[in-house]
Amino acid sequence: MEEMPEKIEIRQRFPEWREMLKPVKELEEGRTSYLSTPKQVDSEFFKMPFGDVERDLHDLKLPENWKELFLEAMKDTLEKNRAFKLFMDICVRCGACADKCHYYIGTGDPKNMPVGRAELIRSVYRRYFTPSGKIFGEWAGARELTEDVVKELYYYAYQCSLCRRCSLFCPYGIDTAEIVWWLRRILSRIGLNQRFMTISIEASARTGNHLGLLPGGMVGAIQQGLEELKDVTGFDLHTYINKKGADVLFVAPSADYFATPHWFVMLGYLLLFNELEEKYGLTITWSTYASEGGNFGTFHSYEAAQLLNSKIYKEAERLGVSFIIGGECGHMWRDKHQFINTMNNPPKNEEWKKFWENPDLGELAEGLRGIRFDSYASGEHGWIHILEFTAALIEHNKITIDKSRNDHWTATYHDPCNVARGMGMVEEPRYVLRNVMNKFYDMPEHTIKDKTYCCGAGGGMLADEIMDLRMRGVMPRMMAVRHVYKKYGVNILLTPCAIDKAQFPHALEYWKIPIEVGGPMEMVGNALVLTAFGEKPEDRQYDLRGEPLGGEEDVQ
Amino acid sequence: MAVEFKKIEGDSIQYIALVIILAVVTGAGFYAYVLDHEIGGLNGLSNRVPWGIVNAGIPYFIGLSAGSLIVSALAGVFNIKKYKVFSRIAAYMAAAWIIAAILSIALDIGKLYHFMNAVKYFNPTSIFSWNAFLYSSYFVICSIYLLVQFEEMERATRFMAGLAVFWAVLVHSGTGAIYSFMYSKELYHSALTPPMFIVCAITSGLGLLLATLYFTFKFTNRELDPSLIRGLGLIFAGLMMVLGYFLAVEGLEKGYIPGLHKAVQFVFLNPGTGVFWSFWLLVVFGIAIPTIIILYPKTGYDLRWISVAGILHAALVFAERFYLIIPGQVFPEEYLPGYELESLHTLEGYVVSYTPTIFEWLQIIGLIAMVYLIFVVGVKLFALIPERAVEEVVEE
Amino acid sequence: MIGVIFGVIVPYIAVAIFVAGVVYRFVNWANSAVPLKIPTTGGQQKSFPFIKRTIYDRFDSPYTWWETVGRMILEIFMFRSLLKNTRYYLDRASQKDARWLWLFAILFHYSLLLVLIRHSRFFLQPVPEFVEMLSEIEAFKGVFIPSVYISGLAIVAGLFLLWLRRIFLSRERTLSLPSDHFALILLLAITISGNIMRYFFKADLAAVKELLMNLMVFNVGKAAAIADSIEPIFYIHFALASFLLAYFPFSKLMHAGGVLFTPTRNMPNDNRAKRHINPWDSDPSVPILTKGITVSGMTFTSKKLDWDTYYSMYTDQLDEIAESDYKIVPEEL
Amino acid sequence: MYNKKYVIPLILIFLVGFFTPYWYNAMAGSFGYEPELKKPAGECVEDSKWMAANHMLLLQQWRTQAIRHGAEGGRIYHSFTTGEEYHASTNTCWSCHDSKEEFCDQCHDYVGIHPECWDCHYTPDIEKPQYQGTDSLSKFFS
Amino acid sequence: MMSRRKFLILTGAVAAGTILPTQISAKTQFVEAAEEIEAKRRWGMAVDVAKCTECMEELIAKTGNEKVKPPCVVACDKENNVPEFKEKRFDPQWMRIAKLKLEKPVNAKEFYIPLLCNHCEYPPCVQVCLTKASFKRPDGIVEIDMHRCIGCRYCMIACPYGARSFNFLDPREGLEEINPKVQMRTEGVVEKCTFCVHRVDEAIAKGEEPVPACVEACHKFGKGALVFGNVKDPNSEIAKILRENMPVQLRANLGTDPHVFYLKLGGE
Repeated sequence: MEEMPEKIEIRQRFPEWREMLKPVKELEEGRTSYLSTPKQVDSEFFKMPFGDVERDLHDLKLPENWKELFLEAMKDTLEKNRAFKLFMDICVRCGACADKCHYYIGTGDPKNMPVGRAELIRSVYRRYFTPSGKIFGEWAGARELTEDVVKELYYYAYQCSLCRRCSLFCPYGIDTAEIVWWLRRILSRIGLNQRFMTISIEASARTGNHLGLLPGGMVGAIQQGLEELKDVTGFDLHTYINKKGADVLFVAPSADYFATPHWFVMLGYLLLFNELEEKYGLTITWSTYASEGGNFGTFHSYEAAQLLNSKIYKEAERLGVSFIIGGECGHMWRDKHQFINTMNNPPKNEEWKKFWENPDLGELAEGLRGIRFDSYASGEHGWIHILEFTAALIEHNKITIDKSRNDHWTATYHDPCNVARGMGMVEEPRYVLRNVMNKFYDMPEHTIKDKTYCCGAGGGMLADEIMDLRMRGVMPRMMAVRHVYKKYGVNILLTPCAIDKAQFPHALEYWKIPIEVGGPMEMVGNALVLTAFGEKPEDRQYDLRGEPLGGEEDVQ
Repeated sequence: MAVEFKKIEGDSIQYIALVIILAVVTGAGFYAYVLDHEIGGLNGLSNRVPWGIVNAGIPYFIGLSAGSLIVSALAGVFNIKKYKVFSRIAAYMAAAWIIAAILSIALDIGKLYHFMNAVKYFNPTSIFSWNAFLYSSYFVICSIYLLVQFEEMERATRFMAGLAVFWAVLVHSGTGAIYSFMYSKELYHSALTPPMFIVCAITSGLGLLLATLYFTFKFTNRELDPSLIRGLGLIFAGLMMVLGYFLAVEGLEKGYIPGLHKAVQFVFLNPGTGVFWSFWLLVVFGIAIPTIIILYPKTGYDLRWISVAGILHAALVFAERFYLIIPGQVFPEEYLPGYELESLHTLEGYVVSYTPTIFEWLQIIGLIAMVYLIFVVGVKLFALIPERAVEEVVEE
Repeated sequence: MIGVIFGVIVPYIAVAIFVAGVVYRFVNWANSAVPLKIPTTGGQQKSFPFIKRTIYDRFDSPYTWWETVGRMILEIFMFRSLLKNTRYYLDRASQKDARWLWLFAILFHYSLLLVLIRHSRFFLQPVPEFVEMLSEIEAFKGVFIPSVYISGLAIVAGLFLLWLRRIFLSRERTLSLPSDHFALILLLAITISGNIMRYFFKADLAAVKELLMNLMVFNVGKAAAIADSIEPIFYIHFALASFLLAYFPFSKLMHAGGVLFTPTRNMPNDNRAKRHINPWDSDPSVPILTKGITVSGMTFTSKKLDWDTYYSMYTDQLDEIAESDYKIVPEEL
Repeated sequence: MYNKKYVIPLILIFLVGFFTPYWYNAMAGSFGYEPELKKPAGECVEDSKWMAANHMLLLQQWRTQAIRHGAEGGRIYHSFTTGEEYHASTNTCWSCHDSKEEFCDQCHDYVGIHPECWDCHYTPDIEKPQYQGTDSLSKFFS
Repeated sequence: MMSRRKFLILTGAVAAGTILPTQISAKTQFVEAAEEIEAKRRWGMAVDVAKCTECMEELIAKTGNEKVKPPCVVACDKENNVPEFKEKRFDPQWMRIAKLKLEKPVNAKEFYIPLLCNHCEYPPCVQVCLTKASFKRPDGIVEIDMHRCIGCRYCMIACPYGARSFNFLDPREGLEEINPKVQMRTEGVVEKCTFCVHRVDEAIAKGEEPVPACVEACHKFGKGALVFGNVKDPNSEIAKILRENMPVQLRANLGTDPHVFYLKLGGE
């Protein structure tokens, strides 16, 4: 891992407009993502143009006709995506978005303002696609496309976590995430890709998940989870994988199989699934083929996103499930909510069709009758978030909860950006948390729900080489956490997002806030009483982290 | 840790219903005004009693505003830290009430679209002219005071608090002077009126604020420490007694002058008129009963009772305004001492009756609804209400 | 001569450019595809019935057509997104509501609307009653002679406030391009010249209306005659306004129309109920990358990702799973 | 073109909105309408072209003069154009322009302006009988 | 020529632009020492109560109407376009007759006096007017500038003589005849007696002695109880009358110094 930055000094610069049009001279260490090398990009599973060239940022080794390629790709983008074209045209540079970007707040770099970031490509657009830019040049805010400019575009396109916070505040809804996403696609056409992202995409295309976990490894991971659960609960639990004829396909981000604190969430899933199967007979299966909920393709390009998420509906169809439950992940839900059913054809198997004619869980397991999905979902999509699902179970009293088991936790909840702004799921997690624990407090209002701050590592920014940028970007979020930490004594930060869970432990350590990170499903797992196995509320002695239950003093 | 102010969510059915109801009532008030002016003569006024209750709204709303502001400034000027929790609500209400007062003038005057003349041609000998300036500057001061509070500028807040209190006193004395300097009406002319106005302003503003605070905290499910309210309640009760004292002195002085015996008898002892009832209801229900409620230990610590006292007093201060403005007009002046005079062609020389019509009441109620509409919308838009109002919040 | 050039020729050209330009921009935007349904959701989505969804959520995260229309209307008439604006205080590491920009923007845009409505009296005969009423109300009819129109002054104030922002706030200064200043200066010049004409150097309004009425019916000869009789001061205002009209479709001022097209706002958040079809990938049974993309004459094709390929790669492990009947149980220790 | 369902109506609305004057004036049948002023009986106090743009200032001067100064000084106006003296009163205007409808209203209606002068001031168009001085009271008292 | 016209344009424009009262420019341009001319005069009115009572008694006896309007009142109404409304509380009346009775003797005699604006030397209405719409001319006439009046009715409260009426209703509806020489009023402004200022100005311009309508009618159809004139001119009739009698002012104790004087209270 890259060294954590020693000290962060936020130096705000306000150059004049002419300066803003000139490409930056120095790409700062700790903010520059590594370029892909042939090894990752030229994989047969993720074939990208010009991936066979050894390049680095000092020597881009662009193809000879790179300028034409770039402009051609840009023209293609303008035709293929109205958002991109419109956002090139209608920005009035009012500045409302400026201090909404966590990277701008953290770095003070004017080109990190969402508008500044968009202007980088907008200036090229003006030069080559508008008459005024062609005639007035610099005075119309236009600039020539040079290698330095391309370098700069790469540099800043990979300093955006696609969190869409700027879009929320823009009076025209200009979504810098959309601009950056398509810009990254254009850059990939001349061979510039970020290393961290392409590695993951390639791995996911090949094995089904970003970690490159093979089927056996995945089984082993889940098996270990079941063993840990036996220690905690004393019951022999089980789960299914690749099982044809199961009712539900469950898809989680692959980090849940290994990483901490994701792991405890995994235990939470398993407890819930066992309880449901034992009590109601609802069978839920995992899949090794569709083993990744996350989709790093959504950080790269439309095509890459489609490549990765094409597997899941196919697997659902092959296994003959009725619907799909998705796990705790942030950008996965931007993808699974807004992209997947446009990019793919939904499953056509009989079970699926039949279920969605009357989407009542009672059709699958009689005891669950009454939980219906048709108020917001249809067979054209078929995905339910695990927290929505849990909220419905709690609302209909289908599971038994012992809140007091979470009394040693005082929690706050971080809304993942994509879940809040790309899906609109803000109340369900809170509903679940209020029902599974006694001490839950929200952060200040401008930092939660739709206005939530990014963790600073989304959108491909989880790469280790940009640790400085990550620690800066997470600063506003950490300040909000510190506020509730001081005010309510919060000792765990819950978030249903795999990237958050990977970023926050570092960030909390860096910003010196001594609290834990977890996911809401961990809290559900703690509080869930396995009544079907004959468990009594007082039976559980340890929580999923193996710490003894009973009183706050143990934790303090 | 400092007091934390927080906006309300404002998404419940009740909230939206409240906003709609208040908006409808406000609209009805303005519609009553339009009808009154389009059709003409729907009010109870006459050439003898040209100032009615819409005019009484001016001192009443100014009073509520000044009183509210003085509470708000308690924290800043007198450095009573524990009342800082209320300073934003109170200052915001003060600004809202002053809008109502200015609108009250606007609804009252006959040629609304001429009102810019008051700015264009300033008459230094006219108290009203000064007040027009004072009211608008007072609104500006209130707004700046609120703004520096929102920006958490400590020193500026204290300075503005001081300035605002000074201005509130000035504005209210000025308003009192409008009525008390009128030497042509025997029953108006009294040097006691301006100071009484200030006392009355604080009590009415405070009384209504107490109730507003109670209901606001109750409906937003926030914690409100009764001991804080109790402290304000005691100030409230004390000043109500001072007000009673002023009223007594003024009435007795008037009653001592033989030339005014008839008028005084008419005002205080003639149960057939609204003037009589406005005075005695004020004394009994507006001063005596609220004071007892606050001072009686069983009710004086109960927020519900305190708000009842506050509302009672604030409502009946309107009667006080009625009592202040109307008698001087309905009772005929003596043109030639010793002679009885009756006009053949107008109402001069007669005791004229003035009964406010529903259209006038609607205008006043509409303005009150408007203030609460501003308030209810304001607590959603601005961070006005503290998350919790308890004494130790500040001491930490 | 001035009259003929600026009173007849220039306005005809300007109007032609304006109309053609705006239509061209609309068509041009509409010619681009909307590949994905990507609303920015600012509130709670439509979900289970027991999840409370407030009135604000309906507009911030619309589910139905009507809710989406409501969102657009609030956006266009209330500048709702700007109203949500916050400011980040680096020194306090916290953020607060910042509504000044909203206030200035509302002040300017609504004044502009009023000013435009008032100007319609020069084009409409008879003058509609509501136009007269509006003018009388905002001028406090009778207070000043000639009437002082509040919107005419407010628009100048609003423009100055917006411009001062760009000049004095360092962040806004950094991101303002010459064209941003230019648009504001142009509008200021138009509004100020209009005010000067109204209050100081008067022009004969009846003649102005006669000119416009003749221009409208292409009565060029008569229009030219009238145009020459109007005071030159009028042509400063008129020529600048004509220029603005011609400049409008090709500048950022087109945000007025563009806001209607913005995909993050004008789409309902009903992805899970209704499938959105990507027009350039309408049958996505095979991912584009598997079909291959062509760049610079070379085609790049990724390997197929279907189950059979996958099975063939990891046959042993998958068979092992099948042997255990697809069930995972804890290992016996 | 995509989203024809929305874009085409939008373009139509824009065109209809922008060309409002056309259909509005067509419906009112007022294309190319111009006001026709009744020829006044005499010469105006000032140059008529100047008056067209500035008469409100002149009248405003007159009204302030007449009310606030009265007597000799206030009511006498020296014309710039003719150099003659005029009595500052609306009645002076009425001596040449004897119809409000055919003169004043023509332009005022044309540009949509309604001065409130006539709320109080007498116009020649008034319908009620005119008062003939104290002598006419003899019918009540004799 | 041109420069003067430009001057008018500019002064008008500046006045509108900077919200300065326009009379500044007016003074400099038109009125050459108008104040000096007028300051020589101070208008006042004297009422002979005995004659007035006589006239009223006769009139009441003749018509049998207790509330009959004598010639002066009718003339005032017609001359000044004072409207007539059924509802008394809204009915503006510039001049009206009041019945006066001493409280003391058991069967005191009733007298009649006209009440009208007293054109005080120190008018309270001018003192309190928010917009300087009520003003006192140098010649002592207290007038209302209807263009400025905002209808706040503060002057009505301040007036010790109840001389002012408010236009609650559109005054045109209460008019049967119109005197084109005097402008009408509009709804929402205050009005009162002006000593027939238009007649005064006209007479002065012609070099004649001004006579208000009420005085004219009083002499024509009544007993000649009203006398109008310049109290500063020692030779005027009113000066003579005031010298020879002991006039009474209404509410003199307020110090407003009214200029309507009542003579011979209690008869000859």
